[in-house]
Amino acid sequence: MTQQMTSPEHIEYVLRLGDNALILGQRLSEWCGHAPVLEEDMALANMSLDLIGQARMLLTHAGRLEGRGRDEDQLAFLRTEPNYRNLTLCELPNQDFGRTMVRNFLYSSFQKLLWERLMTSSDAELAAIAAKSIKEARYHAQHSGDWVIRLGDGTADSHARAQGALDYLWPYTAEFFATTPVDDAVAAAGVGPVWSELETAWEALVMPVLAEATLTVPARTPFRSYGKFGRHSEHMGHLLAEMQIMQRTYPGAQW
Amino acid sequence: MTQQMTSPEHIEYVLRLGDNALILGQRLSEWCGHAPVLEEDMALANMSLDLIGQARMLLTHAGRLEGRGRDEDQLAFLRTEPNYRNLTLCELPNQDFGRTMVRNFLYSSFQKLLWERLMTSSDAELAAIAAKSIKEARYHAQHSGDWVIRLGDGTADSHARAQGALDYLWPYTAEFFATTPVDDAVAAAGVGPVWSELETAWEALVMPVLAEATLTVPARTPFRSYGKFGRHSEHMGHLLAEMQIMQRTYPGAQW
Amino acid sequence: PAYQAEFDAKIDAGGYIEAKDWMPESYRKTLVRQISQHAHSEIVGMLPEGNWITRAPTLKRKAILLAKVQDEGGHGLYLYAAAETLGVSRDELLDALHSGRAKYSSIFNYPTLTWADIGVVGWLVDGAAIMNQIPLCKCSYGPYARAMVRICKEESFHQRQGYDLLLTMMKGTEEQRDMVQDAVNRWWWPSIMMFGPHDKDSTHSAQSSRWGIKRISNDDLRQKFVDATVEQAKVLGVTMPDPELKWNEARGHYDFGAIDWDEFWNVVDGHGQGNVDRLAARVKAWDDGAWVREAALEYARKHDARDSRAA
Amino acid sequence: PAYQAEFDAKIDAGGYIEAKDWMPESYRKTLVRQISQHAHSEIVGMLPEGNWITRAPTLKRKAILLAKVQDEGGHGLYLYAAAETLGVSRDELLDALHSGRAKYSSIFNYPTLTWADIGVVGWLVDGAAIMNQIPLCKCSYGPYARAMVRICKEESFHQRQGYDLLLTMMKGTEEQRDMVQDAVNRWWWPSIMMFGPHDKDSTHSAQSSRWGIKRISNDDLRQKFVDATVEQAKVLGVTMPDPELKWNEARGHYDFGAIDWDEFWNVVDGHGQGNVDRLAARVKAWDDGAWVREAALEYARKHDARDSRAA
Repeated sequence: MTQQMTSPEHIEYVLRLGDNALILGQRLSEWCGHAPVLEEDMALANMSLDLIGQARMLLTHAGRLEGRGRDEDQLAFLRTEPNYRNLTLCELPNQDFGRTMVRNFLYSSFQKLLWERLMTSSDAELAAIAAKSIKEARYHAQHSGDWVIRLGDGTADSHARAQGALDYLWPYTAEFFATTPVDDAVAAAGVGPVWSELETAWEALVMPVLAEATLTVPARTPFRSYGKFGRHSEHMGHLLAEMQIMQRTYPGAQW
Repeated sequence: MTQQMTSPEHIEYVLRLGDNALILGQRLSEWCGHAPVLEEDMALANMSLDLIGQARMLLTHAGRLEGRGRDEDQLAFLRTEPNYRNLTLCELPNQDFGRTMVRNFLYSSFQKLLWERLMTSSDAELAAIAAKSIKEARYHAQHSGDWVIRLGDGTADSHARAQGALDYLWPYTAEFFATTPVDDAVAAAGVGPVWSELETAWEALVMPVLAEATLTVPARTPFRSYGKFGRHSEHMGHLLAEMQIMQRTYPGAQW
Repeated sequence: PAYQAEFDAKIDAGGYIEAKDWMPESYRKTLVRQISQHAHSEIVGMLPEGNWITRAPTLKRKAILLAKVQDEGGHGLYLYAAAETLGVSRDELLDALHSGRAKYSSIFNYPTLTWADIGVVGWLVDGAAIMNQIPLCKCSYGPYARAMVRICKEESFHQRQGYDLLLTMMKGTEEQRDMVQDAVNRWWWPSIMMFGPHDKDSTHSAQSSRWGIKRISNDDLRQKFVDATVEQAKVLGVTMPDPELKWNEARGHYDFGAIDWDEFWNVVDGHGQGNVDRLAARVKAWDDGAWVREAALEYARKHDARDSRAA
Repeated sequence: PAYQAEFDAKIDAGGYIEAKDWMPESYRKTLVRQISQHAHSEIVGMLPEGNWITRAPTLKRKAILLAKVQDEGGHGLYLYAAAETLGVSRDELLDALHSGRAKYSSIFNYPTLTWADIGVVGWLVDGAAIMNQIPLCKCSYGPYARAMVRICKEESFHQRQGYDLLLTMMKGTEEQRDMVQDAVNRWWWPSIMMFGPHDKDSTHSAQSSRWGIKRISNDDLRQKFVDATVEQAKVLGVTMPDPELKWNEARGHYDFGAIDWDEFWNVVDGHGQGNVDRLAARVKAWDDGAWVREAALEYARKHDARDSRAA
């Protein structure tokens, strides 16, 4: 299993990808049975399922790269908060359907670019995961983008809610592109792109949709979030308490 | 420590008292920083604190009666759901301030009667706890009763909310008075009253206040809840996940 | 009357009535009631299982549960679509649900208290549902029959997954086995009540049977379910909470104890706070989503308008 | 002018100005701003600590934390009452907070991420607050000074409890010690920023000092805090995240590294999502509670009316 290219940075990079999928998948699963229309109940469950599926592959792969015998569930359920490497954006509460869709759009647009690049990863397993995941990311970006447009260019109320969601979430997207030595090392090994390189392409994807949605893109502020560095928001602990409780309560049990 | 009178029923009876205080105390603590006025932020924190204080004494006592070396924290944080013996009413979500106050009123009126009777318990420790706790229960009943009246006899909106809260909560009060062999055994040993005996006195306490609040008392239905028998509502598991997470994650650590 | 004769003949020949065909008003009404009740059950049924998605103990089980709940949403969709062929809109049907006029299967008012409940719901509740539904795959109304074929296929997959979950737990620790037994104790009686009142107390059966909407009697289906399930319980290593349950050699069936119909009717009549909570959750989802539905309509209206101006 | 002279004389003699006394408008305004900002800080400050009440690891710690957060509410009450003696209502002040016009201490915009944060907030944040507040116990405005006496007493109790929590954790497992160190790393710099800009960059200090509202300079208080806290850190066994921190024999003080004032102003100016979340939580509590406040007013109105009719 590609042992020759394994480095701590490589492992962390894969974990970060896995944690994004895991944590956003967890959030989306909270919608189950509570969406505005039945079709969206199914779409949200479906997207959650795609992300949990990605998380399973990625965490399994990270565990193998790590070589300490941790499987997908040990990684998903038995780490403490600072060891999760997901983007802060993924852990924020769903709030309403508008915020959920704007987040999905901002995130899956980014993910689409990432998987595209990762399809040519020197890590063959990661490349295979990317080839599968890119189709899902495309669908997520399409689905959420359609909603961003409908909500932004819908009623006055939906416009205000969509704009509020964008204002709230936008500052967290700076974290996508924050530079880190992990990315440099991984890029040097041909494993994956430096995320900061994707900023222009990402803006080229999201700006036209936000414009069509008649939404105003907020100015960048100095605010920075640090989830991918292991420093999360106050929301993360509550999410983990719920997600981890079974594995924490029954250590070692098989389910 | 009153070893001669200890029986499984005695232990369960004390646990039930402790769990009521623990679980309602936990619920009330969720209000912290979110109440309608600052005075109520403080009152809710204060009532939560009283209940957590009662829980500490009662669970410590239950642990001693049990004689298996479990302290208040092991009992509070390391049991599984069916081993908690609180009334279902205590674990229901707070919902709005109205439901929180109606619940506090229904519960603390009952608690007042219970502590009165327990002051003469043959279990000297329990009698001492009752002597301290009755003052708190009186204050809780007074405070929440005042709010029930103000909300019930306030605006049309507040009346509707208070009535909705009463309609929702009332069916759960039947559980207060459900008969159980535990009570019979405990009463026979002079430890405490059979709870079903308190129904008339409880109604005499709550009915005049509900009438003054211009609220309509719902008819009794065949619905029964079973929290005190260890069968809880769907809400309990979520409450426990949050409450237990630290002890579950760091077993054996000192804090 | 000519229409009626044609309809009767088609029914008697075991043929399918289609949406465009003439049908008696009472047939239409009965079908709308039955199909919508079934649809409502699917979407309310997402709630007790949804309650455990965020706490599923492994990622694999989380994925399986998500997929299952998603399937239930899908069943709701097919069934609302089948009901719509009879001239009622999904919104009207949902309004009847939200206002409490329409019923759904009261089994979903029971709470899911532990992870084992997820397995037991799959095994017993889906198991009973399949038993009820298989005959409907051949029911006289075409759109309903076709929806049921698809649903039954998925339900039996869910049942096997539930059973597999329980098998895994039964091979685990004593705590896990106790959890399974406790869940079986809570769900067994409600499951066998899913077949409805005894035949002698059942109101709709004769007419429904004539129409091929209800081909096998409540008691026969219940017996079939008990017979099949008790054998599965043995393999699993759990016991049903019924001391009177035992094989009757003469009948060639399992005998079982008397059903507590008071409990059944209490739950059906909504004297359960489960009913209040489930309905409140559905109503809240619907109300919270109103602005989204309005936005979608308004967007479509605006863009249709623009498109026609452009044309 | 006669009033002004009398006021100045009282200030110079170290006496107290009371609510009924004449005072310059700018004195009144400065006090309202300072007291209300302090009051807002107390109630916003309930949120980061409130975040951990439901997850406190022991019942004893849960009770201590509840009592502490309750005390903070109490401080808010004393302070709003002190501000009210200057002719503004609590509702006006809260409106200024909710609309974003009024400030509160930006330290409370930082998240509490682990249980160790609860200890570190007590030790460092309350410690810095006390250092800032002790001089105010002798400030020239009587109602404010008296509120501060009571507050300082309780704050130093909280600080000791926070320190005790950390001592317990430092005696625990390596994981617990790491948690404490991580919390110290995150809170150290924000804590020393609590003393505000350097004296040379501070705008209000001269006038405030003349009025006895601000008796010791930002930099002096900060130095005092650093000197005291570094010694406590040694006992605890944690290190501050500042490589330049070291004892300066000549000065008789600890030297420390340069403060990142960009970070400070970003947080003060609300370029932190912490600010957005905290304010949203307060506004939501206030809006959700509107019906309760209205009900209480309406009840009082009705019953006053009834009482006067009866009289």
